[in-house]
Amino acid sequence: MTAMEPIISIRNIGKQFNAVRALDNVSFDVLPGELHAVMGENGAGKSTLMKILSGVLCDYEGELWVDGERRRFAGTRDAESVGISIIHQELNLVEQLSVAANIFLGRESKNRWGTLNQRDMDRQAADLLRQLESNLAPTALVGSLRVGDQQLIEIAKALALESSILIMDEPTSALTESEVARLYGVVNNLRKRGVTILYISHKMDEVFRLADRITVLRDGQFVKTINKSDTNPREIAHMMVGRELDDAIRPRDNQLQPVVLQVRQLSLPWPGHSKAWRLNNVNFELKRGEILGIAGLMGAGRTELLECLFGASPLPPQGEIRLYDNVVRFQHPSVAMAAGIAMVTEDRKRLGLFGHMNVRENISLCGLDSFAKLGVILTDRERRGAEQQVQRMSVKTSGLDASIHSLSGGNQQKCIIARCLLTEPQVLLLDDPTRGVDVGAKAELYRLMELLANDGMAIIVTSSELPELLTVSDRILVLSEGVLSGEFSRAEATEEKIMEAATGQAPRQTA
Amino acid sequence: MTVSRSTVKQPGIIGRILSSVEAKLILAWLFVVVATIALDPGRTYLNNPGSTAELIIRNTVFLGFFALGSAVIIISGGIDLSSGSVIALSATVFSSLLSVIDPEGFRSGDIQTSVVLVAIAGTLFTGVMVGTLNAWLITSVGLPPFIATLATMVGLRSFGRGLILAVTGNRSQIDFTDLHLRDSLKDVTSVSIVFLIFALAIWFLMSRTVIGRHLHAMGGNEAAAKLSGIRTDRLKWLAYVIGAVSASMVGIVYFADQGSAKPDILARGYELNAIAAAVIGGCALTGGVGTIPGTVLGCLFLRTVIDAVNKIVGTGADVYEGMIVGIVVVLAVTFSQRGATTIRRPFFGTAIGWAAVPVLSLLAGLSFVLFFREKPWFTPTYAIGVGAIVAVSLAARGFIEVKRAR
Amino acid sequence: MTVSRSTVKQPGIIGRILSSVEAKLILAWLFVVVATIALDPGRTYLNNPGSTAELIIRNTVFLGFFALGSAVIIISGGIDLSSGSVIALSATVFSSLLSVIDPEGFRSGDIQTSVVLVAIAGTLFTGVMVGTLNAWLITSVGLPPFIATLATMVGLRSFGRGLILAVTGNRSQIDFTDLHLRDSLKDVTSVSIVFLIFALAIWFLMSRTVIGRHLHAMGGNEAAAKLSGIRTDRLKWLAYVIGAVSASMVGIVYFADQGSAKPDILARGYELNAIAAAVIGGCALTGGVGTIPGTVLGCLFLRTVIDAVNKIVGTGADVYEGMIVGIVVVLAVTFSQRGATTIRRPFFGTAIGWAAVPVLSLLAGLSFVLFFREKPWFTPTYAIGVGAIVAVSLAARGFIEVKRAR
Amino acid sequence: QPNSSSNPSGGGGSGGLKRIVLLNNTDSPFWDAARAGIAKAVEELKLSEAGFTAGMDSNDGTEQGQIEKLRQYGTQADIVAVIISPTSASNLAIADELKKLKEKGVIVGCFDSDLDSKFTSLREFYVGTNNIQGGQVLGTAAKNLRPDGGQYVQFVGFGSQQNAIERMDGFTGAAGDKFVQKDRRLDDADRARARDNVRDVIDKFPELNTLVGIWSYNAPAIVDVVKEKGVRDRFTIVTFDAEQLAIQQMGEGMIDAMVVQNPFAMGFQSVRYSLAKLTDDQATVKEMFPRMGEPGGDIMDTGLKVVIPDANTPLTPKMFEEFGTGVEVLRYSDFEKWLAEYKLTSS
Ligand SMILES: Nc1ncnc2c1ncn2[C@@H]1O[C@H](COP(=O)(O)OP(=O)(O)OP(=O)(O)O)[C@@H](O)[C@H]1O
Ligand SMILES: Nc1ncnc2c1ncn2[C@@H]1O[C@H](COP(=O)(O)OP(=O)(O)OP(=O)(O)O)[C@@H](O)[C@H]1O
Ligand SMILES: [Mg+2]
Ligand SMILES: [Mg+2]
Repeated sequence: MTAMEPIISIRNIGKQFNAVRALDNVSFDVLPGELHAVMGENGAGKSTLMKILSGVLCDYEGELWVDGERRRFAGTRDAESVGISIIHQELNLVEQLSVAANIFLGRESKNRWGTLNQRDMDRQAADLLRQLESNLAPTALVGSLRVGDQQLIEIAKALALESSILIMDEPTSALTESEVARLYGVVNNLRKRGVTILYISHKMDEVFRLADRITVLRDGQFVKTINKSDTNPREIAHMMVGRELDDAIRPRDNQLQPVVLQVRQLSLPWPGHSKAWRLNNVNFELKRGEILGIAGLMGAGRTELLECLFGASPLPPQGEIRLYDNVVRFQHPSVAMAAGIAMVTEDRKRLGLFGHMNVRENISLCGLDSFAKLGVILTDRERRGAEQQVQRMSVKTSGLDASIHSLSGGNQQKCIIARCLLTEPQVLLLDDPTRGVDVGAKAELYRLMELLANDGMAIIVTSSELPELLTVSDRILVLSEGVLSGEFSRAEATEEKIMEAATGQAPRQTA
Repeated sequence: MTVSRSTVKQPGIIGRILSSVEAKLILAWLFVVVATIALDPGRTYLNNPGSTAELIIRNTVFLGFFALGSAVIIISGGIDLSSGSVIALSATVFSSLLSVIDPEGFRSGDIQTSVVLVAIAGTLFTGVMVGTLNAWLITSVGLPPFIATLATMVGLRSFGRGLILAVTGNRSQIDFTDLHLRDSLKDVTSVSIVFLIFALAIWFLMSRTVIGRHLHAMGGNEAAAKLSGIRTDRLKWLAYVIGAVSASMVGIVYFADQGSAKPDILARGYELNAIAAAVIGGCALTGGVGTIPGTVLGCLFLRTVIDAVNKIVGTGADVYEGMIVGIVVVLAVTFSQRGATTIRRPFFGTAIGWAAVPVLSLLAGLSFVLFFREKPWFTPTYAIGVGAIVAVSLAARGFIEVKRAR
Repeated sequence: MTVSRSTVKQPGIIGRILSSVEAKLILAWLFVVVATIALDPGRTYLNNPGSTAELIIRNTVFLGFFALGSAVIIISGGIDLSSGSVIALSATVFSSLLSVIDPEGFRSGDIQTSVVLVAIAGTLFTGVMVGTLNAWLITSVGLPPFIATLATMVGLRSFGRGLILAVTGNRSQIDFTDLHLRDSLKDVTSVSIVFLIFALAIWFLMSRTVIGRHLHAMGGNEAAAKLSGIRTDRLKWLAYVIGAVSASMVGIVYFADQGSAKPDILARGYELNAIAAAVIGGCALTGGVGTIPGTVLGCLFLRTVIDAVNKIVGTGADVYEGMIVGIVVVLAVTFSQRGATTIRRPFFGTAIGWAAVPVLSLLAGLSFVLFFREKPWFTPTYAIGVGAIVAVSLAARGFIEVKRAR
Repeated sequence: QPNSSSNPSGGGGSGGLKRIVLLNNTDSPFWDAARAGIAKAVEELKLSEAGFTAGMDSNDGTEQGQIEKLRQYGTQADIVAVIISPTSASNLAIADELKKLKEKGVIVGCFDSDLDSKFTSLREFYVGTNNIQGGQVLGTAAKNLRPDGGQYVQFVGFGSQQNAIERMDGFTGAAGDKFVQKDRRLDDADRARARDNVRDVIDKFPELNTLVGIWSYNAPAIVDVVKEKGVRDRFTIVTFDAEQLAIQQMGEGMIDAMVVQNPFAMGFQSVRYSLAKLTDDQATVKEMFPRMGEPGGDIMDTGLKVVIPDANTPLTPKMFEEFGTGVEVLRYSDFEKWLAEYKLTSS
């Protein structure tokens, strides 16, 4: 393989964002037809490099050679013309337009008179979606779709280009196992066609399953390119973070602990849909100090379940929620927080971060009342409180007054958890807390959850990664289309059993 | 391994048509017309249907031109506060060009056609330049559209005033003395035909061409549009140029219609009418959403409501017009776009809802006094009664909402 | 994952202060003052510093009240187009209350203090009700703030006009007859002191209290604020009530200052001044960003510029005021907030930039004609020269930008 | 142009000259004639040689606008005379500011529209016409054009404006009991709206037979609509002021009577008086206001013209004799000559 001419040759590329050196003198080669994984912590510069490769960023140092020719793209069109397309890490869809319109955005097909040929686009879009084993209607409005489906559209959009080089920047972060499996199929087909793929992911198993070679970046610098067969996840993680990781969580015994939260016949109506219920007759209980994982496919209703518990559901749920034996009915998240429940949302950027505020303000927001006297914020107390949280969570930041955007994804997530913890909750709801978070930060988050649980906090966590759930949970509930379809203790849970329950193939095991 | 998925219930074709903003607007419009026929003491709609229709069409068409321009800008994610000033400036430029190029003909009221064509071209080109200026302020200088067009709104009107002083030698307006030309430029039929062509062209652009698709995309998600290789800066330029040129056309027509170009007051505040018409017609100020037929219907609806107020209230209609227009805008936007959000929020069953009940009741009672205090049958008891009835019914609705939420 | 590599260069404390919007505004303000001293042929700033200062302070303070209200609303992520109408309505309500509660005293020009206090309370309560109405339209009815306050803008002015007709028996204005009361209500010193207290209170609220922090948070990311347990609906209510009450205070002061309440024309279009002042003062229309001192400085700057235009241009200043205000708004917003955006975009080195060069040059040349055409030394050659110089320098800058981008 | 040295509103500073400022209520072509009068005075009376200049500032139609402008003048040391057409005669704040100017030694006068009687001590003189009388003259014209009376509607911009109130009340009083006012239509000075108002009332009141234009742009608005609908036969049209279009339309026989003021003289005489006072020219002062000091002696009536068509009109000068010498009845062609003499296109 090494004898081949590289299809992409990255030479001494550097990129400066104001004071941030995002990339520094990075050089490596990508060979034709290979699947080349790029790994690194949050903020290591992976996306920046890919944006340079795909013509999104045009202002950089160094050289880029594609197919043996030196290239300098002036825009995404230039990159597309030499056969490079990209699936961006962030969703970049126009919610007001249809699926087909999004897939062909910027490359609309025209008919004889130069006007839009919508029928042709709908047909092609349907073909592409079929390749992805998705039965989405090309005419559906993207805004009405779930995040996972939207990610599939992003993938379809890149496939539509039929390019020879495809960059995939964390394509699976919002997908669950079954969609990921479909994506693997697509990747295999592409590779059979000889497409070169640059693949970024924080999911180690995924990388080791798909990649031929792995390049590791750290702090904007190139560390190493290595054949998959010559390495192992442990070594890669070490290269990424520069130290050993330990993500095992010791089992705890919660049998004798009191029940904190009890959910009885919880249902959430879904007006205007062919299925009347988003959640249907969900029952479970949560004990003190327990970490309860919730598994399910995309759209199974995990997010809705947490939203119901937090008083944030768009419609009020039916059924009964008991907190310490008191029936509660939260009209607003503030009531839930006052009662001792806190939630970390799955969409960090849109629903979690306050981009215009600094680290201190982002952390202290929910605990302001305890830092205030008669409604007046006592600056010292706030600062001390935020400082404490930063230390407790070991948030890495240049200071309390740093912009929240200057933090890596994992550290942003820690700030949001810190914000929740300031309300001193008894129940913590974590909706996919490790989405897009690097291995190092993930391990720290696991450690944190363990500490909190050991201190008696009850935690419900969802995740799109089964291995993660299996690692952290004392118990795992499985949701399938809004119905509880399985419950497994830590000991009995396996990936296979959970997948069976999640796809509705197994009978319900417990009530 | 595909998961059977719950889909949104697709309503039938009739249901879809009926739930469109356009259909709702047509229904609302019919309602206003019927109400006017029923309530107008002068029965003008029945006695003078022709001239009433002409009046409404004229006003709709005049508003329509620049409302369409505003709609294009709103759909593409911007906003234009400068259109009223651009109308004033364009009327000034048009009249100035006429009087400067052919001073003789202008004075004697007999302007050559070639001069008229040059002046029209010059005025439309002024529109292009203004659009370029707006787009430059937004894309290159990086001002938010609201601020950029606020600045051109105050700046261009003042520029027009200075221009007219310079052209006339310190007079504040230019009068249109060529009766023949004036009549042909302001003729309702021909202006309506031009409008129809313009509206069809814009509709075609927005709904059938790649550019229109890209304008929608940019309005919905500018970053995504950019990453899809769309040249958003040029699109913005196009949108603001369309907006300014449409206002320039209105400037020419207004000069003819009013017989004078007086930039200090011409079309003052009209930008808000245009925005209101576009929003009533279904354009979302967040961008990406809206149709051209909807905007035209929005203009028709708004102008019909204003006409209805004049017909029904009669004396002092101007005093109450604002109130009624305000209420109608709220109702139109609320109900024509209510289907859009799946979840109906309570109107009164919340803290603010309860607080609004006395405010609305007081408003209703006082409005009753204002409207009817001079009727012979009027006593304050009635007004208190009306306020009380409103209060009770809103509160009842609030209770029902609270109950339903349980 | 060490951050040391990516630490942003922290400027020293002096650098930080100098890069704040407030400091830049103070510098810009000083520049305007010095320019006025240099260019004003009457040398008013030197000859009459006291009365000039009083004039500017009065205008700044009057604008400041409702600009602060607008700033609170803008920071919390909304916008308020209704403030001008609320001023008009409040002046009407205040005068109506005075004349209805104490008709004798009002006629004879000797109103009891208790009546005045009741009338003030009633007027401020009107503000509370208007704020509630706005907040209800936005939170419960679900209208975008622009549309909701556009509706109340047209509606409330009309309501005020109806009210004054009803109270006076078909007159369109109420005159203020109590000279003594009038003098004490409009006294610059006391109004300024009230303003200072009000501004300090709002500043304290916005920057030192939990509510202020929550308002900032909501303005920046409403969905996240809600999920952080912030009662966004109530906060919006508070913001719009502050906005409306501040306008109500101005209504009282204007009634006293102008000696009459005339809702059809009082404070027409003032809402845009307030928004412009807030934006010049550093408030971002996207919400979450902005300070109270900045807004006060924005008001001072805007009013000083208007004053400077009057001083320098002299007779006929009203014609050119708009142009200069427009240009100054653009410059102020561009440069005071330029540090905020990380990437400096080219002004002229893009397609639209090049297209803007002739437009700006033409504008410059024509403005030169408009300003100086009556000077004895004026010839058209000068104007062409100015246009050419502008064109060449802008194009040069464009070339440099293109070069630099390479 | 005669006004090249006058700098009435052309921007730029005043170059060390002391300023005489005339402040109007809201800009309209009416004031263009006054500007011409000012320019004429500047030239003829050689203001700059005496160290003065004169010009007109335009207000935005609001009291607030005038108050702010007056305050602005108060700060400016080069202003020596302020002559104002108050937006509201009884407005306390305007009176306050005029008083302050007076106390500073600035010459204060009124033109076109006078202050309320309780404030007349604030100004030294008034040059203009009586708007109530103007209304009465127009009402008299209407009465004589339609001896059987009928129904009329008055059109105006803002009903709250001083001159509007006076003109409308004067008209109503003089038109007599046979006339019924059906409506007063306000258009907020928006000319598109002015036309809509006319369209509306024509459709609405089938018995309507008289249309009254109160502000200058109302005349062309009325005529445009009447022409458009072809209903000239139905209506008697009487209007105030002479915009260029209105003059043209009268020539076409579309207006039955037009009451015209003399803004040219208002501008000219205001400047003339100010200059005389400033240069201590008692003779001119005496000539202009021979009864100065007596009640009413500080008022100079610039007169009204009633313009009537050249032929086919029942109106005769005799009908207006009751108003005295201040009211001059002119045939249309004579009026045009008068305009040409002063190089005016409107009045
Ligand atoms: N537009 C920008 N402006 C300023 N700084 C930026 C910008 N984009 C990225 N950065 C910074 O550059 C660095 C690299 O970011 P990049 O997005 O490439 O990281 P990444 O490796 O993709 O991380 P992740 O795994 O979280 O996606 C980060 O410190 C980031 O804050
Ligand atoms: N059909 C839909 N219409 C509107 N919103 C939806 C729809 N489906 C999902 N959502 C919302 O989109 C968000 C993200 O959806 P996501 O794909 O995560 O599915 P989910 O329902 O949250 O299921 P899970 O969390 O189990 O994957 C959720 O907040 C959900 O409420
Ligand atoms: Mg990335
Ligand atoms: Mg989810």
